[in-house]
Amino acid sequence: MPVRMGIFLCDCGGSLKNIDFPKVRENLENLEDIAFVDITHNLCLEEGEKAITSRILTENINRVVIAACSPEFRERNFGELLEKLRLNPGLLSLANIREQCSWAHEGDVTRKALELIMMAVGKARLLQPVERKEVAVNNEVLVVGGGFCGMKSSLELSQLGIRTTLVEREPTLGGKLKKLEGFYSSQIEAMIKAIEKAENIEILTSAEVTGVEGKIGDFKVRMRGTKEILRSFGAIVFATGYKTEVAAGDFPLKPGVNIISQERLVQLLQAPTLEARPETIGFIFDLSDENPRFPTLATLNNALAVKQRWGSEVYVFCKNVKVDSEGVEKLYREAREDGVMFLKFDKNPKISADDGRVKIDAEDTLLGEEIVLTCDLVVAEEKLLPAEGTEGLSSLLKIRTDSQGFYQEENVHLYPVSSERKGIFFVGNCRGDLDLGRVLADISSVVAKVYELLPPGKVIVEAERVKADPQKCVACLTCIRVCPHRAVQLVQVDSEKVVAEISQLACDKCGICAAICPAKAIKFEGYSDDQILAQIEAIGVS
Amino acid sequence: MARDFRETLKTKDFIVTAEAAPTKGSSVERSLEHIELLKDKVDALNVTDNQSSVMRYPSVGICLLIKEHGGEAVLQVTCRDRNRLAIQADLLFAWSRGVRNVLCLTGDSIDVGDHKEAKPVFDLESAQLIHLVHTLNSGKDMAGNELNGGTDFCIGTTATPSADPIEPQLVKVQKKLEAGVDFIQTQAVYDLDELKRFMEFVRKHDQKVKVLLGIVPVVGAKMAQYMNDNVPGIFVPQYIIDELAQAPKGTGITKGVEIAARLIRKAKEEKLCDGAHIMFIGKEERVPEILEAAGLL
Amino acid sequence: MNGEIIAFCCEHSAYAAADVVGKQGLHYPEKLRVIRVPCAGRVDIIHMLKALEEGAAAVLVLGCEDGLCQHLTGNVRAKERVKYSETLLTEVGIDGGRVGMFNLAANAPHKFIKIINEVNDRIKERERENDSR
Amino acid sequence: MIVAERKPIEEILQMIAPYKKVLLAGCGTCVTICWTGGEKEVGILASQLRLARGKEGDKADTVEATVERQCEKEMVEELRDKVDGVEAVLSLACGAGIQTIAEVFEDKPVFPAVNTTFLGSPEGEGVWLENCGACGDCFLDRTGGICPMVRCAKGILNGPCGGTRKGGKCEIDPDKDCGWVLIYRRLEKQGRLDLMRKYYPPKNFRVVKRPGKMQAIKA
Repeated sequence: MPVRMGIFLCDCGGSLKNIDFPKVRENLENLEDIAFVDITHNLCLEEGEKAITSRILTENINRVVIAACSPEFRERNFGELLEKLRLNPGLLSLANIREQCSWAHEGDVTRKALELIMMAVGKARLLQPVERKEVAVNNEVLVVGGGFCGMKSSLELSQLGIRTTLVEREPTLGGKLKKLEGFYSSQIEAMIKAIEKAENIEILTSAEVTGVEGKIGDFKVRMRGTKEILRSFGAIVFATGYKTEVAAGDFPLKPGVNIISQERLVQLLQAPTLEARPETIGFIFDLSDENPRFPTLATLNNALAVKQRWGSEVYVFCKNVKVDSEGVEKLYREAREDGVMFLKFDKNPKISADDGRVKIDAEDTLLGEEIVLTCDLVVAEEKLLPAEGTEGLSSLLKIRTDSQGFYQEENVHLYPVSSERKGIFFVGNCRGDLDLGRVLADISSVVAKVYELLPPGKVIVEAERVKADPQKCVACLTCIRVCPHRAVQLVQVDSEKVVAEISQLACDKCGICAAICPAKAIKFEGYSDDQILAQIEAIGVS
Repeated sequence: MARDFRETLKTKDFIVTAEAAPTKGSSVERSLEHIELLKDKVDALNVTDNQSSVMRYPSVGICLLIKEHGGEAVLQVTCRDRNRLAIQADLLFAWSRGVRNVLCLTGDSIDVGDHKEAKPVFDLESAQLIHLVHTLNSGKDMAGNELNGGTDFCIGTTATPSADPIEPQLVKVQKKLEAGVDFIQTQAVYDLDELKRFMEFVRKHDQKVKVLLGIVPVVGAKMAQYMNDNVPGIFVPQYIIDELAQAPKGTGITKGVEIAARLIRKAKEEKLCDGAHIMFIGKEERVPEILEAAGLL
Repeated sequence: MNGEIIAFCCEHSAYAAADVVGKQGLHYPEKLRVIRVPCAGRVDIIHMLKALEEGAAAVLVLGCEDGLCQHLTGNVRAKERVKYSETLLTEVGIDGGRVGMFNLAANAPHKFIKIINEVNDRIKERERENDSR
Repeated sequence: MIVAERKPIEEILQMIAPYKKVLLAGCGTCVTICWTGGEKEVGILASQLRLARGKEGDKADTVEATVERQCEKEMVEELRDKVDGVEAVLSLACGAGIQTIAEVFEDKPVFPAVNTTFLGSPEGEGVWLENCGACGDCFLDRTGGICPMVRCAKGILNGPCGGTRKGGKCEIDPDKDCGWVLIYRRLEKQGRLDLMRKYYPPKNFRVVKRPGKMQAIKA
């Protein structure tokens, strides 16, 4: 079908004074495949919509160029309008004559505006409709990790009516918070009960994810528990948490009977009987400058618990207590009020063995004097590290980790919970050192994202926005290797030729594959080579 | 008149050989000086074959000079520059002119030398070359033809006891031993424990073969580092580099000589091997100092 | 074409930054022509070469800041391609400085202006050099 | 697959200097896969040539075409119309493709734009590794599937040379593995080191009589 193009020029309510619209129209009207050029005043208002509608209904055009404000504002609306008028939104080409022309320059910019429109016209001539179709997706979500974060995510998803499977490596749910004394563990118990009651949450304990294939809407997940399970999920939420380790490198003495971890301390606290009540207990943190949030919370919580349970002398050696997390300030005050002593140091204290006890020799920066304390028990500083198996899982998922081995870099576009692979999410401490407030924010965020990507029912996708031409594809695997979103896979066509196929659901429309394809087999409709070159060729022609 | 090297190998307790590198060019005066200086101090002079893939006066030419001047020569033959026809022909020539000993090597890569664009031959490699010499010794050529006069070469080869990993090297050494060699001359070894381990391996497979410890004196910390980075098969341990670095300025050579002599003396005293082969390339005139310091003169 | 500057702008960063320039009533040289791309990684070598063939004075690829590409490697690949285009130009005696890659965020209109101005200044300088020759 | 590298541009410019209109012929098979001579590279080279010649005021006219396999006469035949319209052909195919196009269009000067370097396979994104020397006498059964003829810089049988670098790297390049160390490790893993301990006589270099020609059994 020959190109028949309608052009709408919007003068933004007559405010774009440095463009001579009639002159622009005059120049465009002479082009052969132009059906009409309309000057309108407010395409963003109802009158604009009416103007477009009446013209499209009567003129039988098959390309639309709109010269107006930045596509940021109306591109989507114009597309929807076209669709309503039974014109494929893929046939729309925009020229940004406001932000990037009229507003960006002083003086008359008629020539430039005309040129920007000519670029859009050049592109429009080559546009092809992009078919949209409904695809069936699996809306079930797999949540990996049965700690606070995984459980809360599952609960919130289930409340939206999304079927969820919660898989946990350990025999019971609960994770790390269950092991904290006091307030947190009671909350966790309540949560476990709620999950067990929820009808649309399936719990798999003592099970691990061993393989993930496929893509959003249909991840084939292999899990190993008492038996091998292969199931399909629409999305996967990883809430695999973290582990802590005594910061051995920073600690001069090896952990043992007298120098213990937070976890060991909790075991002692929970033990029904205690061999000998420690008279003096020292907590040390901040030896390294990392000062992670979660261990800070644990230290304060446990120092207070020790004080309340055993009534020991409790000293906390620190540089600077990070109280920016939710509830931590309160915890800190409570600890102080209950008699926990905080001693601040600048230079790392000397720690030495002293006849079965541990001597801490520190210079208190507030008092300005040296303090020597002999403790029965020292609870060592802990580092926050990625949970066991994070590395294996990340290579299994082909997802990057940051320099410390946590999932998810702080990429502004993916922040906070998305990953480079659509449908795979990371929440909570498996993506770094977060406090409870931030973890809760992650959870709301992931629930919203899952709902947005996989709403109940079918999902509409652009069937072939980015497409590998099976005739031209030589199956060199380049696109498969370079796709940052793992959206390409090899498929067989006509039961013989093997070619690359791009999943429109998993594809994030970056065009990296189209640029790198050595056979020029991948076309990104709207940003194809010829459409880009047509814009280049239109420059300076007017 | 020097003794037949094969005899020396059989009878002498601690055998000493030295390397003579041919010059680049047709003038052989310097080589002659070295021959005169060393021919009576060592049991044989061993002549390299386009060493480090740098084109030079031919090995066989210097071997003939050594013979003419009453020394005993070991002809080095590499597989890099000649195919099986050329190697056989050259060996027949050498034998006919009195060269009795041949050291079989694969040869360095063309890439490390001064004619990097040349076509590498490597029609054969060292194990196959050893077989080839045995074939000539039996009066036949490789194609099975009877020769009008064969050879009876005493055969040697090389090994790298310091290689990392060592296991693949030992597989190769075993093959060479099985092919049959009279002596092995090692690449430079600075760690005598490595030599010990190597000897254990050799003796497991061959009780008769004589093993000569390869000695490459290093005359400065920088040189040692350079050798580690650039010379194939050489691994100078850090303690030697440190020792050299601590030597006062200008005494590098003396220090290098001292370390070399120390290694030889120890190897001899503790009967770690059957002899030593000294490669003091470009400083051949200082070899007697090493011999003296090692108590071999 | 007549000495225009062509800038392939990633819609997540540079394109938005260019919009902000207009919104704030700031300015850059009129000879800039922006071509919107979904990611700097979409821009291929041939696009840059063709733009120069058509007579562009300079071709820029403007993408997200390092490590912040929405598509992870798009801006890194773009940088590599710009570098390769530079080589291809230098090989045939054309100033490789006529192609360039810059990283900026969507909220960096001043950086956007600075980049374009600097490129424009270089073009002018080159023109002067050529004139005096 | 066949791996090739583009020739230096000066060499190409010199070859086509006398011709105004040139066809750049790509090949859709091996050289496409190794990013050297597919449609994309044809486009880039054509543009580079136009820029280079345009600068000299000698505007080059380029025609671009890529066929599925340039080593097939019938497929090259598709180019006839385009070849008729140009003065010379610049082929981005491997040596086999270049010779086929030269044979099909006997009267036309045909020039190579690439150097065919080796037979290999991808090691990762954009990296290809030589792993077959097309020697005509496959040895891989004895070496755990690693070819000593090309994975070893010297192409020797019977084990490594004495030049192996620390960590099992090659004498000539610390970035490359010693082929024989790889073979050793593979065979060790499989418990088949006996294969490496065997002596292998010199290789038969007469297996393929040059020029090579193969006649498949006609069914």
